[in-house]
Amino acid sequence: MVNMGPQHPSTHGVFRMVMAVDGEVVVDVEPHIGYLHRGSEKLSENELYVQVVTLFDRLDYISNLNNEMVFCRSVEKLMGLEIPERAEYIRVILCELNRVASHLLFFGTFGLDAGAMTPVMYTFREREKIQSMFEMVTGARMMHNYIRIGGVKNDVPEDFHRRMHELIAELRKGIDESDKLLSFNEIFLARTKGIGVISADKAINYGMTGPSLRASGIPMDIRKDEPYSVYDRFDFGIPIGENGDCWDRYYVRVEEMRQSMKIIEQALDQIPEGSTITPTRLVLRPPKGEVYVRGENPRGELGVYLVSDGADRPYRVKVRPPSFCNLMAIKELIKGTYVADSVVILGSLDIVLGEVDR
Amino acid sequence: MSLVHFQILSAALFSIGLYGVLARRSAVLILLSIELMLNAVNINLIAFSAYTESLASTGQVIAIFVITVAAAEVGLALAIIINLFRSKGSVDIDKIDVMRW
Amino acid sequence: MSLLDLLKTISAIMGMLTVLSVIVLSLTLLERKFIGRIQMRKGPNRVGPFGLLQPVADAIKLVAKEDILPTWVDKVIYWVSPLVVFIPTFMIWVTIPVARDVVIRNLDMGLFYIIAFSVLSIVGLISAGWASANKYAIIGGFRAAAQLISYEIPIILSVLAIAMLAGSLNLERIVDAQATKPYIFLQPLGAFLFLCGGLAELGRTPFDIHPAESEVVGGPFVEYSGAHWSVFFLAEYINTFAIAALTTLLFLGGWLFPGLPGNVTASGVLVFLTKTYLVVLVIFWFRGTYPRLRIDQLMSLGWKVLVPLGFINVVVTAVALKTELPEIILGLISFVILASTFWIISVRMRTAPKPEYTVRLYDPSLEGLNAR
Amino acid sequence: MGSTQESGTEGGVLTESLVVFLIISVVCVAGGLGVVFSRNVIHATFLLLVSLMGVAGIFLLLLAEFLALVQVLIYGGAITIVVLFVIMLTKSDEFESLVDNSQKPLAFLISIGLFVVMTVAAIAADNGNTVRASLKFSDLGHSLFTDWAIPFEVASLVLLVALIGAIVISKQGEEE
Repeated sequence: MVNMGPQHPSTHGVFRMVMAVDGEVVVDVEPHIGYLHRGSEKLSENELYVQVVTLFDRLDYISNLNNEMVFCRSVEKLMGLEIPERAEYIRVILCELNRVASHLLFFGTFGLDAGAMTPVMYTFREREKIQSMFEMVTGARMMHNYIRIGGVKNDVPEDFHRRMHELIAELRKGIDESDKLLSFNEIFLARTKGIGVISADKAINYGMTGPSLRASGIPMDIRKDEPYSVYDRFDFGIPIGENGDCWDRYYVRVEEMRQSMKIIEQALDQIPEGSTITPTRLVLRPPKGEVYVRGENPRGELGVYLVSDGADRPYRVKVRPPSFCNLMAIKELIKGTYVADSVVILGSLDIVLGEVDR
Repeated sequence: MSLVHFQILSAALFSIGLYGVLARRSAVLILLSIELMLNAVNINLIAFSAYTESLASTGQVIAIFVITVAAAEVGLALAIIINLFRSKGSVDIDKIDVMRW
Repeated sequence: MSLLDLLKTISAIMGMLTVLSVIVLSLTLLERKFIGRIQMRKGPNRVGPFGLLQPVADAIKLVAKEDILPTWVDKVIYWVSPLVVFIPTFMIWVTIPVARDVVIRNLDMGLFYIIAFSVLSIVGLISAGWASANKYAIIGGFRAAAQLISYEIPIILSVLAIAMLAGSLNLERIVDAQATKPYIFLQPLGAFLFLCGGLAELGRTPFDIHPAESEVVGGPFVEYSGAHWSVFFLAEYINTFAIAALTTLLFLGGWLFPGLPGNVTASGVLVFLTKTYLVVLVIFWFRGTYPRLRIDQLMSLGWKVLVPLGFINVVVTAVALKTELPEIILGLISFVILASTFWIISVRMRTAPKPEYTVRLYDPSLEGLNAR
Repeated sequence: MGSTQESGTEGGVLTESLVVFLIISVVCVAGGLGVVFSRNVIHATFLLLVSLMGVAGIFLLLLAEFLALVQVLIYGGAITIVVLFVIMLTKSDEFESLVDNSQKPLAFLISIGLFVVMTVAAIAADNGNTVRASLKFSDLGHSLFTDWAIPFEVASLVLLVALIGAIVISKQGEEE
């Protein structure tokens, strides 16, 4: 019986697994969550709509902008609000950039889980560039509160295009470099190929979404299936894996970064001039009703179920967090593997505890 | 320092080992005591070979064989102990003195 | 043994301890700087010029740190274990020559002595793991024991082949035998086995399974802190240096270098240290680039690849010596075996279809959208 | 354990080496007593290791360097660790309170008696034999592979059989 966590370097936050081990083999595992519970959903019911956006920043603290976007879209849908095109493009660009940043973080920590200490330095260097880009645009490195109901907070700086193109070029180089360093390393392959395999059916039954599901060979991506915002105007592919093992889950994300950059480049070319926000009142009172809006987060489908009773605060906000649903498969995945594998498997699911525990 | 010193030391170690074999209950501890006795024998062997010109290599070679056999014996004995533990849930010699179970 | 001899021995041992400590300090700095460079960082650069005093600051911090004694530990074993690990690592330096006659005592059975004593430190690791009364520590201790015992065998086998070539276990004579050709040219396979086994003995990447931070959080050392942890740390780095030194002595010709006088102590020491530090850099380089193996993969690599290779190596060497094959052919055979091993491993690792196709792009325009 | 071995190699003058001998003997016997009286199995194993390292020192005093190293390698490196493995696998902590059985007094008497008998016999037979023959490492190897070649092969066969047997026995238990 080994207790891994809540404070353990490989649990990516305060996650706790109680594993029953026989020698080095894990015979049973019991995940314990809730160490980071902050009552975000309940808190939302007591905040103005514009304030709730800041709470969503703190859900999945690696992909803040994606969260903001989903919540704003849900309110906009409820109110029937039209958003300026320029704002949509800015949103898409920043969200995709955020996706790249999130996957870069995954890349590094996954390497660390497998015992390689260098990739994390490489990817953090790239991620740092993205963070400073965010800082330039939104004014904050992580908790941006940039995407607002009705658009985005402000327009992008003047030299945004030039700097974005530079950044993309640098990122391309950096990702290729890290990819070369880790992806086809024999030891890395041995550690991840065929480990933690989950079949497509099982993955669906567990409610997995995002890269973890696509690694099992199912091309489900909300950006394609149910195109929101302006995603239908871009030409991009969905990387899918074949075996549903750790390596596939890893490499799907690497490929996804490349696709995201492709989207960003197209968006930069297409972006129109114009205003960036539809003016709304500070205290929003959406009409009575309920909506469910979902968006493709770096980790999978983030769904927001919003109920309004016509007041200035939401009646109920229910979040469907991708990490939480992906984490459900952990018991199935880890049972029967080695202790060392359990770390890699947990890493390959790429969970963020802020989102799991809310 | 003469031969008799080594013999007394050897006798002491041997007696200690014997006591351990007779008085201990855990199979592992008995095994450890047997190792002590084997080493007492080795001391004697090497001491005699060192003090006797004509036996110079013989004692040492036999000691090598003793160590070999000791290693083999430990491996086998421990395998038996593990097997015993699996089937009986105990390594207490006094509990497994029945011939069949 | 007169009093003077005793004093001499003691002063030699103290001198060796000092020199080794300085070497360890230099190694820690070197490792951090080197890996920093690999990772495009600067490494320590605040304490002293270019961070040169960083190891000293680290040492002071370690000694001044509180030594935590967890409640459930077995106190005696817990305190003794670091020493059990440290003493053998220190004792093998008694017979490692740095240059001709620069050695405390040149034993005829030098190599055997080194192997026998390096095994002892395993006991220290497993007892440290057990005494810590911590599950991670126990797992780490077990891993250490299994790993270190297994990898002792390839090391012994590769050393055996060297001893057969040189006709001696005396390290000085082994170096002398390499006057015209370092053994790495005759025994590339042996050198690979030795370095591989050595890395596993040290518990360094890619074989750092017992202290694996992401799994067992430091393994046997998880509960240790302060001065006692620093003893483990010291032992690890002395061992690293010892393996590098042995690689230098056994395969790279020790203090000999073409064109330099082998009998002059100063140049000998210089050549030896240069070679050894280069090997150490290679070891650090592995750490910077490789992930970690899993314990069962490590064991199967050890028993299914390295041990048979070791036997093949010994047999090939014996046959070559008996039939008096030209040395170049021995080297070629050894190299071919090594290369084919690498080839087989890399092929087996990539039995999966070409990696480019494993993750393919899904284009929804070709198939129905919700194909599931 | 280390320093005693180092000084042991010096053994030339009788009185000094006698002192060294006494020190090592005390280590050996104390370790041995610890093995049979310790209440903790793990402690007993470590004390056995101490005792056996002392025996290695004795071998050095007897100028059998090769055997001393073999002793360190086999007992220190292999046997102790295997024993520790088994102890931890069989969770023998349950024996802390009942390590000794009812034969204790009798066993004590027998051991003391045996020790007295052997000591008396040794002293009685002592003919002041002080000729000390040292053996060269290469001579040992030579005689091992010529005069003793067949026993040597038999011994290696024994080891192999024991190895296979150990694997088979422990595998059998697993299947049940």
